[in-house]
Amino acid sequence: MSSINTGDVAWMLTASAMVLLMTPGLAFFYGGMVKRKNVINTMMSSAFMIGLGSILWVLIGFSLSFSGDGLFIGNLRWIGMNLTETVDSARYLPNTVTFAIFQMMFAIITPALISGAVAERMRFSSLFVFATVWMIVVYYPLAHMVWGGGFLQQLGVLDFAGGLVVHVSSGISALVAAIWLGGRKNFGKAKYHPHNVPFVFLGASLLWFGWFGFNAGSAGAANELAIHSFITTNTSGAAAMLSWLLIEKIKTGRPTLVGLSTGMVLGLATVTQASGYVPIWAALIIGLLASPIAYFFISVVKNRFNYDDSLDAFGCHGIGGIWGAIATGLFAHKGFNPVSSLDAVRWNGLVYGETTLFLRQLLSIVVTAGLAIVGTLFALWIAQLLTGKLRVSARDEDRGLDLAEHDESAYPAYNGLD
Amino acid sequence: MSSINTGDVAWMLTASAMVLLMTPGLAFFYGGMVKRKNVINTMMSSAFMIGLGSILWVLIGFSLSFSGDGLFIGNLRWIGMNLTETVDSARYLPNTVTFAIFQMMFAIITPALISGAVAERMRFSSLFVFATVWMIVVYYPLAHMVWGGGFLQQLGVLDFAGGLVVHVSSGISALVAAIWLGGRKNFGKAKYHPHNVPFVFLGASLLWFGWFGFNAGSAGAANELAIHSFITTNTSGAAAMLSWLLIEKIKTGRPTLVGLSTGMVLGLATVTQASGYVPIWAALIIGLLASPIAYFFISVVKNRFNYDDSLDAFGCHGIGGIWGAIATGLFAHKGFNPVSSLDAVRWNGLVYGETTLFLRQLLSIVVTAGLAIVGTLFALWIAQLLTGKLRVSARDEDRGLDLAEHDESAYPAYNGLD
Amino acid sequence: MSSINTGDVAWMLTASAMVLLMTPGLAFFYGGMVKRKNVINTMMSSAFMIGLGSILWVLIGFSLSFSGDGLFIGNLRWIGMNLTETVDSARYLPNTVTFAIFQMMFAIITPALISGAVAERMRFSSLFVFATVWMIVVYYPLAHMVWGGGFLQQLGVLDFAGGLVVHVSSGISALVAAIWLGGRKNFGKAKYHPHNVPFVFLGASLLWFGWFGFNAGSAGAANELAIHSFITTNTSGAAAMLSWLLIEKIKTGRPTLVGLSTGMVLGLATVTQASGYVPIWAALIIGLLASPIAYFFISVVKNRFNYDDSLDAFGCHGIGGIWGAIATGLFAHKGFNPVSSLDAVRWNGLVYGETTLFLRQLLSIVVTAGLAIVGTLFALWIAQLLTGKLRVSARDEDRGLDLAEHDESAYPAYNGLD
Amino acid sequence: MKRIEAYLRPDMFEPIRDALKAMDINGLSISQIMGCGQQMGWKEYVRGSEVEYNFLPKVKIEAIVPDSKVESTIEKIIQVAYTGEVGDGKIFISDVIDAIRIRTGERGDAALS
Amino acid sequence: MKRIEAYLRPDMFEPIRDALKAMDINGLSISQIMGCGQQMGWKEYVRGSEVEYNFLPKVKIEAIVPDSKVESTIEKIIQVAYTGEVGDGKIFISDVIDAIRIRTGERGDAALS
Amino acid sequence: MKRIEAYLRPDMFEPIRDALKAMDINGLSISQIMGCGQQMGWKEYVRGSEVEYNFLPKVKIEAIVPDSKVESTIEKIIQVAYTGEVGDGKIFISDVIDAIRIRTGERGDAALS
Ligand SMILES: Nc1ncnc2c1ncn2[C@@H]1O[C@H](COP(=O)(O)OP(=O)(O)O)[C@@H](O)[C@H]1O
Ligand SMILES: Nc1ncnc2c1ncn2[C@@H]1O[C@H](COP(=O)(O)OP(=O)(O)O)[C@@H](O)[C@H]1O
Ligand SMILES: Nc1ncnc2c1ncn2[C@@H]1O[C@H](COP(=O)(O)OP(=O)(O)O)[C@@H](O)[C@H]1O
Repeated sequence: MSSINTGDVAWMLTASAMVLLMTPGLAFFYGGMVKRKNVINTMMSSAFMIGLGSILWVLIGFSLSFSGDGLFIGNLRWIGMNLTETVDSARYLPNTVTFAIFQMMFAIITPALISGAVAERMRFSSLFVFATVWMIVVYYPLAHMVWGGGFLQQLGVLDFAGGLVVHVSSGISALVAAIWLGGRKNFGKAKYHPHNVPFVFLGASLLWFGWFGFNAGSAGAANELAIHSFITTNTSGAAAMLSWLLIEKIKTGRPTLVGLSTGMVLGLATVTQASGYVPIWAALIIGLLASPIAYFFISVVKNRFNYDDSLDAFGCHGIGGIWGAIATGLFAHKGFNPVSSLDAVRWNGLVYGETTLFLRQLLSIVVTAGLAIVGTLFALWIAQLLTGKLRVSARDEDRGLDLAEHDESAYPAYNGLD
Repeated sequence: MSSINTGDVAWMLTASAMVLLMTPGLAFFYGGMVKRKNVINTMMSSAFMIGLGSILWVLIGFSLSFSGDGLFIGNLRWIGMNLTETVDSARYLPNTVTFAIFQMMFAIITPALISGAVAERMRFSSLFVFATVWMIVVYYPLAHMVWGGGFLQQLGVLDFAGGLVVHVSSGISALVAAIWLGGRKNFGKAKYHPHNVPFVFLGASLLWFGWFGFNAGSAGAANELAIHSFITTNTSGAAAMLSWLLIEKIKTGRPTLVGLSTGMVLGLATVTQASGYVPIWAALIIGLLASPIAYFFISVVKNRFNYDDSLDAFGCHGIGGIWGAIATGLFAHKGFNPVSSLDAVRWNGLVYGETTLFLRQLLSIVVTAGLAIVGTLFALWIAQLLTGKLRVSARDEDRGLDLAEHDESAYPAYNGLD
Repeated sequence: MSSINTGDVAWMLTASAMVLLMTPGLAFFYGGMVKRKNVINTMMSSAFMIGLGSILWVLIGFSLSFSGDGLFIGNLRWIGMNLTETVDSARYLPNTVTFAIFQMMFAIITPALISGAVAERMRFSSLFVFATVWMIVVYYPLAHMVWGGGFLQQLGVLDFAGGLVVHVSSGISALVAAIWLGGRKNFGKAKYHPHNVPFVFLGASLLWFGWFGFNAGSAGAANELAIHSFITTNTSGAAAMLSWLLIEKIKTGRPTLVGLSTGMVLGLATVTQASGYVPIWAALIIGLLASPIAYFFISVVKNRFNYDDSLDAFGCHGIGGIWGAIATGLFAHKGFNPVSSLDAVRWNGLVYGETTLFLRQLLSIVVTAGLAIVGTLFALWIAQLLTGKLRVSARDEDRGLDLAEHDESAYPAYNGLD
Repeated sequence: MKRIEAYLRPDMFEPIRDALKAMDINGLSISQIMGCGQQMGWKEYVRGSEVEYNFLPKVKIEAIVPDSKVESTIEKIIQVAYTGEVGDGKIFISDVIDAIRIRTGERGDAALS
Repeated sequence: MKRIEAYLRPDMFEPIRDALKAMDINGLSISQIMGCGQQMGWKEYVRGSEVEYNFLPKVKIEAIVPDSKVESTIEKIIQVAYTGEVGDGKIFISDVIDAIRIRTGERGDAALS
Repeated sequence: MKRIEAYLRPDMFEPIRDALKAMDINGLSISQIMGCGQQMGWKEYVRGSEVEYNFLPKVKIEAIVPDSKVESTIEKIIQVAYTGEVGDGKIFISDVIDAIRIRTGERGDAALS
């Protein structure tokens, strides 16, 4: 009989499937927000990562991220998921292949998040190349550093479910890519509005559902830690939804469904890093503050600095992730892991009077941001080299990327009769 | 190592996530049914409960519902989920926090169900206040009475997964609220039709998916009871779908997708209370009868009495729930719980010749209805007090609540070009 | 206490719920592809199977498929799920009722797949009768032969999760039905295009999510086999998505979202049969080849032979399933089941130099195809007998089946204002 | 015969339709447009950024009527659509040379009856 | 030059388009409308309650043609759209004063060719 | 007064609207149509099978203006919409007999101002 714990496996397989569903969720979240002429392109910019991310992961990604004990990156011994002989089954819970599957889903969604910043103008082939390179130079090393035994993990930096690896990294990269590409043709003049708000909400809902897998699954088992992470996740998402609604109520008197959906995603993104390490009351605070912080960036700072982060990939994931990393340094507390020997929290957070963790968390943000900036520029450069130019022509921006890049329209019947 | 059963935890976390997804499912089920100018408002009226319901629950709801041993309501010892010291881990399976998470999802969706009865006319802020008060005066006490050790539970009343607590309570409250608010502006003259039938079906499908968590999760474990509840749930939903299609085939010759979706939801709502207590053949009967009973109420009784239950929240959940409560009194049978000491069924149902249970089930309907009526009137009164008026103006009804209340349109591109 | 393994039950209940969600997924996958006037009909043609398939299964299907030890079909001892006394709990894992639930979901989706071939012209009542008969004469016998102890299983034919039972059988039946019915009115002249591409993608995404339940659930437990099947499933789906995108890039320069979605589904359908038996690298090959093979059939062979398989039910599931059956004969390898006594693989595949399995796999395709052809013709004949004619009139094809068959339009607001 | 085109609030769609049917106007076509007149548009906020809509959704109701019915039709429309607020809409009248009913081949006023 | 407007069944969209293209009508505009004529609407049932649709979806095909082509265009449309059943639709003809092709600045009949 | 109808590329929607508002054209209606002129359609591929679209999405901008403003309005539209490529669109001018502002009952040119 099998020696693995069936309950843990059941939970981890379920969680993996739930996280997979987040990428289509993101496709709807983003796809609903763009103009009708860019829906196909925007959705594909998330969706293709299910293909690319999975295959890259199986071929080299898992090995580069989680094998060996390098400080910065793994080695190639597990290439092609070839781990039958070499695998140390106790290292990754509940079992190495399960862990690889679960982690694969994270690798899929991370570059998809970036696509929100370059929507409505980047060429699909350039994005394809960009994502490939970015995975290798940013994601795999970062996953290794934080979770695979690399130097950030050794420093005691905490990232329960990917605040750094997923959100800060993609958020900062999104900002860099948005600036590098420049704004959309009429940026500043044209006003953008979503073409299909129910799709935005559908996407946000699938994201929320999947996020339970994302965060509670990061316990690696169906144990108290997973349970705890589940409730902190939900609490933060809920709090951020309410605080976003409140901001809108105060500022314009009119709470919106796009706002509600944005708040949901923000609260979830923010608590990701902290969810297994902080008490429930802290999750409440983290979520409540997530919306005002991000709202300020999206509605004030973005306009001031005038970069075109089309769908607020930086505004949500970058800002949310950074706040989450700081919040982990503030509120983390030992003891939420039922097995104290496995507890990753070595020092309590700043609010309990200890500074070590807090400072290392700050350091980790800097390291992540540095890697993301350099890696993104490199990946963009390669993409430009291989595909000629990164943006579609101004004419094609007008026609829409759906026709220009894919010869397909999202709802042909609504234009073209039936 | 953890002493909890990982399989049970895996199932309960999964079930909780599935139940969470039901609230967005409901948003689509309801949102697809309204006019295009009221989509945002209708979806938000369900969606905001994810935020409000979660936070209220963590702060006071779980404590009021499940702590202590009052006859009518719990106490405040677990306020803020502060249960570390006081918790009796054997009381709620598989573990208190998991139970709290699972139950939270029920508390979220219940007031969302009510919103269907007041759609297309109630102000969002009034609904917000209403829902807050309603939770405290209706939901938490009722959950306590039925599941938290209160007097209905002590009487031996059976409610496996919320027929009383969720469906009867929300259905009756919906009726009261609909009558109190009065009909939509052109009610009786205008004919209402859904603006997006695929959304209705999408919502119903997500509801079905989540309902497995709802009902089978109510076993509190991954055991034979959960399995049994799973199959009775599916059987009743399927039977009600078929019987609705049959009614339409007979009455108009034309089965519809809205009908199919309504039948699905009806069958599921109806069997909720009974799913862990009745044999499979009884679930078949329960489902088969659910559609004709509700169809009669929706198409005949509603017109006769002329109240405007916009999206049939009472017609589906109220009527379905009451039929489910009666059916439980008819068909419940001891022995579906593998652990006989945990079997909640103290007497068999009426069809087996015992009357005790049946009468107590009838009593429980009366108690639930009474509480729902009084509580709803109180909550509406408070809402009116705090927000001035409960309804939007007639002019705003014409413009649509999306613009009037949220300054947002669901599909701006279809009006406003791109 | 229960003697069943809670982890296995948790996983199997979850997997069952996930597979159920595939049928609505299919409704969106198909529904998005048809004209706006046929959306309701197309969605209902999948959706009604949740009702019909469940009830038939509980009444007779499970018994006919899995009871007794006939060579070709089961017996009626478990009629009405009446298995309390007779059940041998070790025969089906993790427990007989759970197994019955899981298998039910397969029985639901299989006839729904066929509906894609007859979309936009077959009458709903005819389809209803057809599906009923088809279940009895094709599905239940085939499930018994392959999984219930019938002669194909005894021969050592491998079908991990339904390549034969689900995909080959529905695909071939789809082809037969499409030819029998004849093409749509303007077939050959009119050009068909999807009315809502995001719905196609939504459907494909729900299918992917559910497919993890479908394939990894077919392990019957939360064990290494489930884990292995999970990763081969994902790998093949991802590979086929990429290879479809590549084909489009080469042929037209324009990768599409319909193409991406089609590739996803193809890769998943193809690996179904093999997922628990082949190494990861083989899954990669299986997926990579799935798209070119199917693309060739859909874009060249279909046009050559001029049959109107409206939504490529044969092109995807038939061709995909056949390639999967062959691939299983090529790449299957002993030893992926952790319990070697339960390993269904008796001989390795052709690439390892053994021919026995390969030949038996070929034989199984022939048997399945034969049964599907005969059974489909019989079921069509009965449907014609009972419902008069199988197709709507030419006039009704013009008006659209939504009005003609259901008196309901999918998006009335987009035609009929609000 | 004349073409009467009225650009109205979307919520006038049903009352106007009923009123005209009651007056025995035998044919009517309705389409959805965006319009701007003296009525201003509205503002929405997307994540705190203002989005202005200068155009409002309107319905355009179009009826080709014999000369004899022009004034009564106009009066009826005004009567139903009048609220006195900005946004009540406008009516335009123009000439139509001929009408043909495809089914019967009737031409001119006969095609309208 | 004249404007020919035909209000037809939605399924006539493709055949008419092909027929007109074949006759060398160089420009054409199509829009989706709701219409009522002698053809009645239909009823739907939502949860057992009747919902009446008095308006049917129609397409409006609009071509501005030189005077010389008016009759032949009308004939063609009738020929394709005729089924003899209620709902075949109507055609209206009205005057157009001038036409301009933006790209070239051509005016009058030249702009139509 | 005259009706000016311009059939333009969809992306001209915003610039034209702004230009006309700037010229003090007080009313405007816009609708979405499908059109074909000299500009050809495009091809899409659905699962490797070609689907031809002969019609392109266009916007139709419609303004009823007093005779005095006709030429200036046309010029403005041409100026904004001109790119010199096929597909720039066309403008048609026709007569309108009367206009009525429902709110005030004004008629004729007064209703347009
Ligand atoms: N001159 C015009 N040309 C074309 N359409 C117009 C014109 N004036 C008004 N409209 C249409 O009529 C609608 C109603 O105009 P509105 O602003 O309500 O008129 P009022 O000035 O009486 O308030 C506008 O939204 C527009 O669609
Ligand atoms: N007098 C009219 N004014 C405007 N549109 C009309 C008029 N008569 C008919 N129509 C349009 O033509 C369409 C076709 O009319 P229909 O009922 O098919 O004509 P018939 O009377 O020949 O059956 C209608 O749906 C409507 O859109
Ligand atoms: N004769 C016509 N009748 C009706 N609409 C026309 C006519 N000619 C052109 N159009 C409309 O004008 C649009 C623009 O035509 P287009 O092909 O861009 O003109 P050009 O010939 O200058 O390239 C067309 O798509 C169509 O909607």
